[in-house]
Amino acid sequence: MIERFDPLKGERLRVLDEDGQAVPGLDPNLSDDLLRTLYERMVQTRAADAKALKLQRQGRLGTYAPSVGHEASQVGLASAMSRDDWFFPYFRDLGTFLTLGYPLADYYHFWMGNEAGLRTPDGLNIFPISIPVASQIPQAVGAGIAAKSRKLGIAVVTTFGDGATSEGDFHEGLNFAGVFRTPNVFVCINNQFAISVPRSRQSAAATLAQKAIAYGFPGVQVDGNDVLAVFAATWEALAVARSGGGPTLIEAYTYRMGDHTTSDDAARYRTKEEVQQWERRDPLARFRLYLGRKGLWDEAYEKEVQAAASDLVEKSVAEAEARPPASVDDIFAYTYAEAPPDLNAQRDELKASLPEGRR
Amino acid sequence: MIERFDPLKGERLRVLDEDGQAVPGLDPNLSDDLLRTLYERMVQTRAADAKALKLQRQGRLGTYAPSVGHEASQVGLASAMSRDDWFFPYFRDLGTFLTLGYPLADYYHFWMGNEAGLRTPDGLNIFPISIPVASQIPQAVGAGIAAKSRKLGIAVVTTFGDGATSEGDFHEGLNFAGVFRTPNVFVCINNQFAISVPRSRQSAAATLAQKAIAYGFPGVQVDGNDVLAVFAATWEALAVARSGGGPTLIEAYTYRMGDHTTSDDAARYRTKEEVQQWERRDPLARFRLYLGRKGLWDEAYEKEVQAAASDLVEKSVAEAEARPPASVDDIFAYTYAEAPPDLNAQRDELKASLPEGRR
Amino acid sequence: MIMTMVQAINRALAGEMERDDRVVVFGEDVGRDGGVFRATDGLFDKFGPERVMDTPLAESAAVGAAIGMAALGLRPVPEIQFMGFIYPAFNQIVSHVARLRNRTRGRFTAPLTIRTPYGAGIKALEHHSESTEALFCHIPGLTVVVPSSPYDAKGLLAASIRSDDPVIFLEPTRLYRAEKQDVPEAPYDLPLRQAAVIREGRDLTIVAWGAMVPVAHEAASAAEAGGVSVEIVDLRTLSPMDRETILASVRKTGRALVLHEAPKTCGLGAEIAATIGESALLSLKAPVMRVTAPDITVPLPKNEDLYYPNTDRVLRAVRKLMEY
Amino acid sequence: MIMTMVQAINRALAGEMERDDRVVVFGEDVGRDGGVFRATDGLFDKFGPERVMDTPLAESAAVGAAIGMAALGLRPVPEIQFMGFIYPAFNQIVSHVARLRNRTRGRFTAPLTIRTPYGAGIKALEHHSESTEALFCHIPGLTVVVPSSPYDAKGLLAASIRSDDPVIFLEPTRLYRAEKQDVPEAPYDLPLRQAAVIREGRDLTIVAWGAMVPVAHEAASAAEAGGVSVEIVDLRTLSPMDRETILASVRKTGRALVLHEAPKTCGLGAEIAATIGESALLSLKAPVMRVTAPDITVPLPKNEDLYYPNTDRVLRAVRKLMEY
Ligand SMILES: Cc1ncc(C[n+]2csc(CCOP(=O)(O)OP(=O)(O)O)c2C)c(N)n1
Ligand SMILES: Cc1ncc(C[n+]2csc(CCOP(=O)(O)OP(=O)(O)O)c2C)c(N)n1
Ligand SMILES: [Mg+2]
Ligand SMILES: [Mg+2]
Repeated sequence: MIERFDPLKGERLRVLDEDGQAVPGLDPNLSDDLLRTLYERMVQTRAADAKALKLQRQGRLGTYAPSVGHEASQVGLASAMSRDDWFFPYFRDLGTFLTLGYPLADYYHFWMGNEAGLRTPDGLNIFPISIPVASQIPQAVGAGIAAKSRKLGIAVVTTFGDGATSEGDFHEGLNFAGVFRTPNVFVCINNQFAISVPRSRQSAAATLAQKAIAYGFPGVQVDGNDVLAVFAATWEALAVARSGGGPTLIEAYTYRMGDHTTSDDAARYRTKEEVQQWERRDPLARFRLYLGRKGLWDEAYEKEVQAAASDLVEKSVAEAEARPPASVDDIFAYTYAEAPPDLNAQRDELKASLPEGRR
Repeated sequence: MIERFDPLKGERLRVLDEDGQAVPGLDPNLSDDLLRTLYERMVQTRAADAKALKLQRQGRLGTYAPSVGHEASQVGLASAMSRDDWFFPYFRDLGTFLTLGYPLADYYHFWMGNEAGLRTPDGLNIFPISIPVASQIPQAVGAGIAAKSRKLGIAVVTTFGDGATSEGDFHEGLNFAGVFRTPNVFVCINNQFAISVPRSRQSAAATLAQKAIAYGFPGVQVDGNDVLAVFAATWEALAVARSGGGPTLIEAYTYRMGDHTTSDDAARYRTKEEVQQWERRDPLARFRLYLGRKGLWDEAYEKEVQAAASDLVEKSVAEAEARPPASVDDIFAYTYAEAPPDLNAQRDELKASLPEGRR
Repeated sequence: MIMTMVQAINRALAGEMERDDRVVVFGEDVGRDGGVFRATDGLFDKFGPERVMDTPLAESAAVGAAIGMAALGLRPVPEIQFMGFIYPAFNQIVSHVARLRNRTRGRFTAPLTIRTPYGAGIKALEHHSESTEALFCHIPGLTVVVPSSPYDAKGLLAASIRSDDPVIFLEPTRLYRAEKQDVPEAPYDLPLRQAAVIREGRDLTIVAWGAMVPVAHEAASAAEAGGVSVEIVDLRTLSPMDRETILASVRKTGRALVLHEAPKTCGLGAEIAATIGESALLSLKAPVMRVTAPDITVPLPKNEDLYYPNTDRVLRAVRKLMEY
Repeated sequence: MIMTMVQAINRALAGEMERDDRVVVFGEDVGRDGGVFRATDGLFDKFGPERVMDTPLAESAAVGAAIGMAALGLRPVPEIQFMGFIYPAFNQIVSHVARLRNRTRGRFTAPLTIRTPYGAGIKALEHHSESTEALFCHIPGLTVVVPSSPYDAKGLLAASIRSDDPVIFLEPTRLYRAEKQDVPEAPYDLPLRQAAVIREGRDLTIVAWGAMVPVAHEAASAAEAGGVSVEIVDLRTLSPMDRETILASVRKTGRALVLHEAPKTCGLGAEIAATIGESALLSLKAPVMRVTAPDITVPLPKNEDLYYPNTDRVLRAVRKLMEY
């Protein structure tokens, strides 16, 4: 399917039109269960995101990068993955984390300013959130090289923004992937902005998907507000990757509905009209229309889903906030496998300088 | 012309076939004078290169990266430039330097291990040789940004190898150039190897020229052993650049006839047969055939040209070797515009520790 | 005019751009957005897109491009959004910016000023609290400057931009809006390579810079109340270092404490302590003490206060030194 | 078996790859070519292209990929062709390699060994003579190792590869083929984080590592002839540093000289001098002296001998210390 959409011809893969009608021949015909799960994850993501913003305003959570608008991309790509696949995220990946089973309490815990939140639970193949833009990409490729040489039959997914495509690490990583023909799937979340810099000033390439041509493997642009399109493209790219067909670059064309982070004011660099235009393409609304057509959605179901999401969110906040703060021991213990004596001395000295309660 | 050769279709611009016959319609029809100048520069380049290798074996020159085989690419691209254009070289650029008027004595002086050789004579717009692979590319783009904003109406040329296309700096630089639509011409000297790593393991892209698609500007592959093809492509790209049309990527498809450097032994990683195949495509021999057909070449002329080249080379060696070694003052003087007192103290201390003759 | 440090920096940029039309400002979000800390606020509207350029997200290209711009006669002032994101440009800085003058024997130079916010204390995200100034001080050819007040920030930034040497100009985020000060409207510069004795004292010298200067002040006042007279040297230019001012102070007081928020090992405090040991050993009444962050990665916001030195830790060291 | 250092390194790699099939070697030209110094000679033929990988020319990707390989259970040993080309990978090293364990509270680690030839003295090209070890010593989480003999090289490299911490393994090019030594065939490791007193003496301690160790030896022998008994501490692991061994030696001799080929300011010598000043001040009969390269860029081959310390310069310093 991917091959049928040539980014050089301006073609973009879309399954659902803006009214939630599936393009004949492209609907992946997922089971009702899976469709509902997709929807529920998107709702959870939006609820958890809104909560994070609220917590930030209340001073209960630090600077935060909201995911609103990205739900279809995040949930779509993560839902296509299997449990053995690996994921190398960036910093705006709430829906991906939730879908892959990362505890929301941990996600919050990280954004509340505690390293413990980055400790992926055992059994989950999720690398920690990466803040230095694009730096996770070569790491994902290294995982792909290892997966291939160890013949694990798995794929490795990594996400990043449109801005990330300008960094050297994007290029070096994808070029390695092409040469080693690794089982990588690169998902670029093109949300039209890197903080204030619009997509058009990030690269003169007409699409980001066409950058794959530089690396000798396929690239495809998909509608990032269409969960089925993102799911379908990722699913196919994963299958190719796992079977030795090499990497794929997927550009999920979407929009950052919120500010870059809670420290940003997007009104400084973009118009209300633009935002409103994208509001009309809300990924949840569109999918709801599709579900409605299929008889899978009604008001009662919506209430149920919202309530469950709200439940999850509240429980996770409570859990995160109930955790003890990191101790001095904790901030020293993981510098080396075994701390050298000097470091232990520094730790003890620091402790001695602190009031009892803070040690 | 560039647009007529699509790298995605495997098309390569070539003016002269292997017998030195010009493809009808592509011959740039240069003046006899210019044609002879091109040839003479190529001969000089080869002679100067051979001499450097000899000096190295005699211990009179340090580790050296030979240019043999690259004469058509180097002389072709440099001959298309005008005196106001800027050049950002890499480390294998002998013919380019010679053609642009850089004193051969200085070039030798650098490779003999003295910084003074990197001091471009006033009036020449040649940045110093760059050893860290690809790092000169963003610098060239910065010059392009300045040339554009200062409306200088000039172009900026930079060269680099096939290996350089894998570095982050290649990508970041070309992407900047696309966004700022700078007057840059990027010439990739694809000589099939980065030390021992063959082109096929450097990138899975079928051509390096197609990497330009990632940056939204044209890329073209030219026969790098055909001085007229390189000249014509560079000429056109320069004209586009100077008139505000933006950057171009030129891939000069050629072969490194020598070892990577005098520390390298290419026999470890490539076959004699391969080298012999390329010997048959010698850029000088091919151009000689073309000149012969035009009645511009005969044995007498050849002798003259060789003698002149040999003259230049011997005089330049003598000049370089006659220069005094750098003094202690010299190696300290250019760290800052004005040395801080500590540094002067370090200099004086070093001098005090040295025998008279070495200060 | 009364202003914060970030405003003073903004005024310095505007002032230098007015004085000298070769000065150009660029980086991620410095244009329309005015910079994530608003340091370049208003410059885009005032000087236009050719002198205030939003760049793609690529630090190595930004610094590399600055070198090429300088070659064609501009005076580039690139911004790196946070010091934690300067590392992708490290190769350009170390292999080119620092040594261009030397490797071309003066034919080409890199009169550029790389501005970057640095340091902990604003509860920012991971990688947003770096203070690795010592790395740059180890590289010959670079000048490293850190202001500790709005007045100094304006004058030192102007001097940096006017300097013919490349400058790494580090702006302590914690002080961006911490304190206001009267700052002259007209452009002025302050000498580089000169430390300032910003508080005179008899018993002990504290050497500090950036966000540690207010901590030194607080500690000095508290110590004074306890009868210990503290002198403070604000380094201002970290490299090349004004060793004479440090040594003169320590020769007078006989005791020295270096205060920095970078990890201890191989921090700039080591160089200062070594310098004092080398040239003022016989004046020392006690070992030079270093009060620094421990040798760990900066903790995330919840625990960053455990990381950088505070007044308490300085006072403990002062007591130790006095009791030695 | 009698062998050079580069052969010992080759044997260490082969030995570890045999012992542990998770060990993989990769980098520019390490495969078919066997590395530009032949350090990986024969490994490609022996272990095949999946364990000995020629990579594209991209240092950041090589180090970044190593992190991902480690996540999937490999023990990566990337080679950076020369230390002067490690800077493009600096971001991966500082922002990720060094802190992966800490930022994931131990869930993920980076048990990788980055090998790179370093230092001046072989009349190599520009950027091929770097010795910026101090930069890495300032980064918490990294282990920095430098051997000074074939025997140590083999044992320390094996230990580095076996270590669960990331190691920057610096190989002094000047010693690659300078001296041969009897090195056991069987794999063995030497303890990291332990300096070695490689020559005992009474009057003065020289702390050195890598290519400066032979210089220290020569100077010590010459000094001995002049009646000065010199002890030499070979640091071997530069970070975390074995301060105890240094301090014990200096407490005994009362005089210390640090010898390194990196520029003086903020070099590792500063840290060592500061440490001695902090913890052995009262044992000192003279200031700690640093004999180092000056604060300039390494000159091109014609003048590199002016750069790094030689026996003469060390002896001058020894005399100064003894006469203090
Ligand atoms: C190397 C690096 N440079 C700069 C930053 C600061 N920064 C954080 S996010 C961001 C923009 C990222 O844009 P994009 O990649 O499009 O992702 P988005 O935030 O839009 O999801 C910048 C410049 C960083 N985190 N890392
Ligand atoms: C950043 C960097 N990494 C490694 C090297 C070592 N090195 C020097 S030349 C070279 C290969 C360059 O190949 P290519 O770009 O194709 O140019 P060529 O030598 O073939 O002309 C390498 C790896 C370097 N100089 N710079
Ligand atoms: Mg974006
Ligand atoms: Mg090549």
